[in-house]
Amino acid sequence: MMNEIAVMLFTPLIAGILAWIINVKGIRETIGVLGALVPFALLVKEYSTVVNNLYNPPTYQLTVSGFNITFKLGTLNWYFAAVASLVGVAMAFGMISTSRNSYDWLFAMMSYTGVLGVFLSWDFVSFFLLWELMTFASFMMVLKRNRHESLKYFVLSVIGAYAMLLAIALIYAKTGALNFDDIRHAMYLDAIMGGMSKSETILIFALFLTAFGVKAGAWPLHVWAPGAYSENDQSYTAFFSGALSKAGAYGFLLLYILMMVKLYYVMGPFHGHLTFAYIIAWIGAITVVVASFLAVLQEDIRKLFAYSSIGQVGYILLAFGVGTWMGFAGGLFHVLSHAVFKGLFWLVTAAIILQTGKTRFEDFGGLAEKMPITFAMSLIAVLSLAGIPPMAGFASKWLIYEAAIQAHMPLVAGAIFLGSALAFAYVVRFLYAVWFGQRPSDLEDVQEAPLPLLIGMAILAIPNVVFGVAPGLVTKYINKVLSYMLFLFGERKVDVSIVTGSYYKLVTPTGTYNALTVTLMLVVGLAIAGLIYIYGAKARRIPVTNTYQSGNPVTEDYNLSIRRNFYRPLAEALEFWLKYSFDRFYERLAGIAEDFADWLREGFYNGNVQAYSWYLAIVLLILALWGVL
Amino acid sequence: MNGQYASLLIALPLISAFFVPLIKGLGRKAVMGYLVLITAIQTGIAGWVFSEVYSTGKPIIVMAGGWKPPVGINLYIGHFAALFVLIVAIVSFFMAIFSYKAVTVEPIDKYAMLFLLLMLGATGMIATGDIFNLFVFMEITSITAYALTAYNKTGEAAEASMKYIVLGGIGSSFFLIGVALIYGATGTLNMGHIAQLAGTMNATAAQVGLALVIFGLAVEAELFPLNAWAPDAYQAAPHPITAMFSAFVVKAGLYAMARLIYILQNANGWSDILKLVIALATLTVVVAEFSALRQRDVKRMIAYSSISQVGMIAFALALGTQAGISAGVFHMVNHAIVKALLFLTVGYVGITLGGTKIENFAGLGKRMPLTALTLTIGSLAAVGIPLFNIFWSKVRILLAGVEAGYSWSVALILGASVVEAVYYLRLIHTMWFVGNGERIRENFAIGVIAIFLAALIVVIGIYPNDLWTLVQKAGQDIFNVANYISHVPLMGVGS
Amino acid sequence: MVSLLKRSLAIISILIIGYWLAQGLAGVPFGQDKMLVGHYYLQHVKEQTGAVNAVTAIVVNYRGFDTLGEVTVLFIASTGVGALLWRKKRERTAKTEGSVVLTTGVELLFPFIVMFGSYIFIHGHLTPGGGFPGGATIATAFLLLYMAFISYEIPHRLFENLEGIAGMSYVLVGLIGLAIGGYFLFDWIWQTWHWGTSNLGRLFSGGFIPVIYTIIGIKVGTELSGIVDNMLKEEVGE
Amino acid sequence: MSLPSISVYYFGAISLVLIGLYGVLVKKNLMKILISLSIMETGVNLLLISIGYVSGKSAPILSEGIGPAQAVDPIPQALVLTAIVIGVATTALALSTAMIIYEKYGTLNIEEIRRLRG
Amino acid sequence: MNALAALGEALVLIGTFFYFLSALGLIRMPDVYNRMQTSTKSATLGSLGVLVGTGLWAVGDGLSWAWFVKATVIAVFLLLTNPISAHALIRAAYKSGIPLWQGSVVDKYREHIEAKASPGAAESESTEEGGEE
Amino acid sequence: MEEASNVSRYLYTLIVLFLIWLALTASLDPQELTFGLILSAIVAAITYPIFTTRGLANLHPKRVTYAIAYVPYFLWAMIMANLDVAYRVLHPKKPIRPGVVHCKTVLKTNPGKLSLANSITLTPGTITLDVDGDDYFIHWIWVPDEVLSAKSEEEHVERASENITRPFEKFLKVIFG
Amino acid sequence: MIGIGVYLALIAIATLLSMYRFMVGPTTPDRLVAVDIMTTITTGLMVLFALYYRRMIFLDVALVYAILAFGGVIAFARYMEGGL
Ligand code: NA
Ligand code: NA
Repeated sequence: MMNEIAVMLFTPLIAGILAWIINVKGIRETIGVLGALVPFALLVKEYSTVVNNLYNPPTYQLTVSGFNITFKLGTLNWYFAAVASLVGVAMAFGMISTSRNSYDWLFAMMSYTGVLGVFLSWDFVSFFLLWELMTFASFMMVLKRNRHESLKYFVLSVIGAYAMLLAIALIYAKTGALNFDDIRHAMYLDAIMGGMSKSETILIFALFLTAFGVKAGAWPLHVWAPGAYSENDQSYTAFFSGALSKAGAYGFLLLYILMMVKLYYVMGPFHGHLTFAYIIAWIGAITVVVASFLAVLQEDIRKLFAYSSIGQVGYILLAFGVGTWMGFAGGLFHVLSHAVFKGLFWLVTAAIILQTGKTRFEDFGGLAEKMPITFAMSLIAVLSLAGIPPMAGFASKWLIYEAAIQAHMPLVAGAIFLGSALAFAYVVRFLYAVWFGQRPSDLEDVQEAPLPLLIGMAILAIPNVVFGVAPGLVTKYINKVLSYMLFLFGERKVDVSIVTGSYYKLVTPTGTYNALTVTLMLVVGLAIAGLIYIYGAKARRIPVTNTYQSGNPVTEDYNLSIRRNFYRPLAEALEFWLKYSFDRFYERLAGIAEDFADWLREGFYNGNVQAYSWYLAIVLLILALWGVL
Repeated sequence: MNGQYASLLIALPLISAFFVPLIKGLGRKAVMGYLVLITAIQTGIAGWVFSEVYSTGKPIIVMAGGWKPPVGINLYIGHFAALFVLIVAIVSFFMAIFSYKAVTVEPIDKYAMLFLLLMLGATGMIATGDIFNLFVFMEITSITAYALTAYNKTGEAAEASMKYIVLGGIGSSFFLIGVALIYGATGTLNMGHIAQLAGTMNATAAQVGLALVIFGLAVEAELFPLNAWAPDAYQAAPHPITAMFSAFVVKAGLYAMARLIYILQNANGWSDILKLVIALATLTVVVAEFSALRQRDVKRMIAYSSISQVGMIAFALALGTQAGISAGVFHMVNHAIVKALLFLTVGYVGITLGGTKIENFAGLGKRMPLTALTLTIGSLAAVGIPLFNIFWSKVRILLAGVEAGYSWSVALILGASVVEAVYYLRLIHTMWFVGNGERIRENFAIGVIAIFLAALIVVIGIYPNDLWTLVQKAGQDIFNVANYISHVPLMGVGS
Repeated sequence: MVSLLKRSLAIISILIIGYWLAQGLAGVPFGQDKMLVGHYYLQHVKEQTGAVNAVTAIVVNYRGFDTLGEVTVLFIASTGVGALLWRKKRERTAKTEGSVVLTTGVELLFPFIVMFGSYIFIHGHLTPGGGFPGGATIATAFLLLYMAFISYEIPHRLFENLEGIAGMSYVLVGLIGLAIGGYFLFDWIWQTWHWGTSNLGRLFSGGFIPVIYTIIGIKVGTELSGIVDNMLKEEVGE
Repeated sequence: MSLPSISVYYFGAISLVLIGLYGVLVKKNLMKILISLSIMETGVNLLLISIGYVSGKSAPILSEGIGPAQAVDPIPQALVLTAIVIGVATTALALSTAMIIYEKYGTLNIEEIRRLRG
Repeated sequence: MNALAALGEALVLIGTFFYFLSALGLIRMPDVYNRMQTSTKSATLGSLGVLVGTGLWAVGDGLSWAWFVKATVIAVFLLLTNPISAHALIRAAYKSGIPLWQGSVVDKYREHIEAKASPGAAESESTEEGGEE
Repeated sequence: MEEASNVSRYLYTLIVLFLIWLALTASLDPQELTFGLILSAIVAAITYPIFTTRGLANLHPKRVTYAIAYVPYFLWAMIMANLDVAYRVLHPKKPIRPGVVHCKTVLKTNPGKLSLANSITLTPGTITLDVDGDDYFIHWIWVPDEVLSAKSEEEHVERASENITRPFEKFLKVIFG
Repeated sequence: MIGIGVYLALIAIATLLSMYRFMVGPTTPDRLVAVDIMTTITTGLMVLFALYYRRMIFLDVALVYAILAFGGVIAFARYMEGGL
């Protein structure tokens, strides 16, 4: 049993290294896919063990550098790991088509191991180590393609890593523990005894917020994400955005598990909510709104989905921040749905870029005829993302919405609503601008996406539909996760059942969602629409360009169409807010740091030995004053 | 074999240095080969001493002249000294090989002598158990360092050496005043004896003496703002010597500082001094990292990086806890390996491509792939990337620092480490993603050393357990003063 | 203006530092007997080392390691100066010859000074002398030769070899101690051979002190002369 | 805060040290700085010697009627011998360095000897 | 206290007086050449007195004759070296271009140096002088 | 001025050095004597080539006698010189009339010239400024009228030499000549 | 016995005067002459101290000092004369 955790963890890494060393086309890809499949298969195999040993999960321990390292496969860990490996498998298939070098395989598989490791770790040493491995590998993926973006990602990651390290150090200093169980116990005791001061607790909280926030791409630490997601192999981005960024979300859950009581004792309640959770919820809400607005304004499909990803992870944070069981349930469900629909989106994007070489809206049009399967996949993704039943995305969003309403957080709920509206706005544009309308002449020869990529898409498309139609499959398992979490919070072995109902029907205290009914209605509706389309009056074909100018005269530089500057009026309306870019703020900060560095270097090490002697004299003087006074 | 034979650690480099004039007529190759041979033998002796100390678990006390301390001077080769003397010897051995390629400036016989004496000085500083003898070995080390800094005889080299001399001179003068005060207050110079008597010292004399001794050593240990000489000296010295400076010369100063701090822990004003060292060490890290950020000369950049790491070690050593010292020693070992590798590779690039400016490193991944790879491993390790050795010691230092209540220092150090990550990344990027060039045949011996060091970095990074166990013993050696005193065979003197 | 400010700051600083040092020194009052190990030396120096001069006994015997280091320091200086001032071709810098008064005076004084230098280092265990002042005295003799004659140069190879051999001899004497007595720098002449025990206070006593001082004297003499030689030469074109 | 009462020897020694330090801090000429360093060293040596002095006692050479009870502390004297030699060595090396600097820079003004900086 | 000691002490007194005189000359004389004239001689004789006097005094006080011998050795050394250093110093002063005191009446050395510096010119100059006579 | 044999020169140096040793140690302890002899032998071997040219001939009884006799003569001159100094220094008007005069010597050997120069330096009002071959240039604190009034160079040299070098030369000629 | 005070006083005055000349100069040879005189006086002083402490061994120190001082003065003189 124990070895299986190790095998599951390190197979991708070893496969990546082998692929890198062997580097023969075909073998490389085979090894990679096998390496991606093994953890998934093992996780599937372990499912029953995990579920049956809810309160005594499989554990794996070893000692490194005097630290005891623990891996655990609780229901929570299994859930995240399973989602990650599902996306990992899809990524591997996608990469067969999109990536043609061993470098990518090495680091993609390395980050796969890192992500799995983060989810399975049950102590801060292995957690941090694998966190760093994951960061490093993903950084290498960005570095290969864009230096500037990689630097941004690198710096923010390093800041996050060091913030986490400091937080871990503080916890270790106060509790002497690095194992999650030990920390949990110690923090629980500490909450009662009050050993750790208020400021220290808040500092730890803030540090973790920074560390996890960076990885999750939470506002205002999101600035690395658009570049890193878009300047990458898009198959890998499916994993990056779909699985890797979940590590940040997972970190927030960890925060609850490790120190909820302590944080509550220290920070207290705020209008009936946990203050610390409220902060998380708001970070999530702001992230949703900001990222969704920015996504709407993008002209590049990669950028669009990058911002969209940020916004969707914001939903998860928001859900976790609600701090109720319902919130957790919604957040956890959204982890899955976001992974599958955003993963799918990125694979679709990968296919589009692979086949057309273009990334900007203005260069697309009418691809639905050329890449029908890809189009179908993207339709599923669009529906899911936009939160249209009966896709997985709807189920999770619905749960989150319910949670926010239940928790009496109308503003947060408003953010969800606004986010959904904006999401609708940008996916509609994507749907139309890319797939419909006039096809630019240079896209006439576009072929359907290659098979491996299509397989990858299918791997992600199927759960979108299955878990959309039968969300109960997920919620049933999520109940087990919540039970485990409850056990972790309070050592109580009680089966939690937050979302009830059947496989096709979700029942919460405030509402019911019957996916089956909705599906049936949708099928009927689509059938009617199809009949109308086929037998209805033929519409006159008009050019899609120059049809929409928002009341402005048409000029060369004020030329709006669905393919170009479609949402420019919105941008103009938001002009005041867009001036404040954290991206630019950080760049300026970096500039100031560099200027400071030069000033310090030139000023202190000024080359004059007499000045240097003065430094010595000043230290002596300080010593003297210290002694004299 | 009799433990007294550990005195060969001192005797061998000395007699070998004195022998050089007699073989200088045989030419450059002979002298360089001789240098390699002697450092190899020294490594052997150090290895024997190391295994002796670690297998018996007891320090070797070398009593010069057969006099028991405090009447005679003793060497105290405990767990720390045994470990570090070995490191000194190994690094010297590697750098002797490197010198064969790297040092062409005449007079080579003088270079060999100074090289051996630099090794001797650091060995003595680490091994000695007498505070004035420490001063002597410190001067041997620093005067050799002055000479070697200026060895290239360029204006810059002389300038760097001059700065080193002036600052080192002030430092050693005040150190000696401190020694005089401590001697005046205790009547003895033996460290164990001083530790015994520290509590009975006159309070003001102890306070001033302690402060001055630490001040003097802090100059050698490159603590801000007493380290202004260091970047110049590192930059100007011949490449192998720079590696030695960073790998063990500064470590000897750090160790001496730590040793004296704990020896005098019963002295008046002790905790104040500790706080001051912590403050200076933190500033050292911050200032050095920022100074390295926009540095165009890679050798100088790594020099600043070295200073910052040294600041981190000083921070750990001054925490006043067992955990801190063990972490500090751990970092000393790791840093020695990493900086030896970095200066070796950077120096090799310098002599092969005509300089150590960042421009020289463009396209290095294509021109000298092995050098570039090992340099990359060293850089990643220096940044503290997990699975490389420095990560573990850095984590240990941070844990110990926060545990000792210096969270803000740790936060500052971490903040500065972000800067470090950036400039190393720039270097790595330049090597692999900027520029192009002809493939150059890389030197075999240097390649082997570089690979060995890089492998060591990775092996320790992946499996740090054994080293950690080892350095904990070494840390114990510094921290547990009662134990130290009990091992020094002090004879009763006085009425 | 800046200079004035700098001076004032310097003065204020050194006054404060001085005050602090004085405070510390007040803790070890002048003229008081602060000896601990010192008493031991004074009481046992004669029987344990055969030296009358306690300082010498400490320098060479009790704290021999320091002296070995001290010899090394001077060796480093000589080597370092040699390394730094090394040029392909060098000549003496002096342009005018000394008058006959100086040259003849130096010629006559030279043997006397060498003799006296030897006297100093050989009597180290009996008088305040020793290898270092003795060597310095001998080096002064060579310095005078340099001063008087513009083309004088020491025999370089001989001196360098002598320097090396002397240094090696010192270490060898120490190693013989290690072999015979089990300790590095062990005074085997006095403690194992008991040579000169009846001569306490006379020349042939003091164990290995006169031997080591002779070595040091030769070493210091050649080293300082070498330093002088290096300093008084400049590079000349080929 | 009262003025510490120290002997004139200590005072002289400290004064030399401080004069040396002053010189290093204000003199622009490298040679003067090196001389200042030497003055400092001299002061330190004097201080060392003074530490070992015992009122009314003689040099620790146990001849001419001086016994162990009549001698001053021999240790500082032994130390000073070493310290002096170290000082000489440092000075010799410093002078060589200064010679190279003068040769390469054509000046001994330390404000102009700063090619290495930053 | 015996005669020898008394003699010695007297010599010491005389010696120190000459020390004083030597330093006084150093102050009162107008230029470096004349300062050397007065101070060298007095300092040497003063040393002679102090050293030999001390030796005698010691012997008179019951210390060994070695005192006298050693003191005399030092005295002889000074007697030999002081004029040499005085000579070296005055030559250095002259060669480094320090002019004679304005009241000086003759400078044969300058003529000698100039004649040596340009042998031809010296030749013609001397013949010219000869011609005048 | 003929050079003596090496043996003679060596022996002479050895003897002088041993005498110096005796003076330095001021002891007749056999240990000192033994070592002194060995040391003298070694140092003499190194230094005799520059120490002497005439070797044992220096020890000719006549020379030794003159040398011994020269001591009181010279000491007397020196005491006179100092009284002269005392007069000039203490006199309120500082009676000086300095100048550099030119003398010649009959001495041929270097040791002779050295002794003469030193003797001049230590005696009344004169310091040897430079020696060039046979020419002595003397700084004189009170140049007498007779020298100043000399008509020719030869006369100047003659009168100056009469005053300055001659008194010593009669001894030194024998001792070093 | 007149007492050591008188000699010391005379020597002290002499040293101070020489020191004055050393400080004032005005030329470098002036200072050198002052140094020369001071070293000579110091040698005598050392011998006097030897007698005061009744330690003959100090006479050796005086001679070493005299030799080193002579070497130093000659070196400076030759330096003034036109370089070493
Ligand atoms: Na004189
Ligand atoms: Na003199």
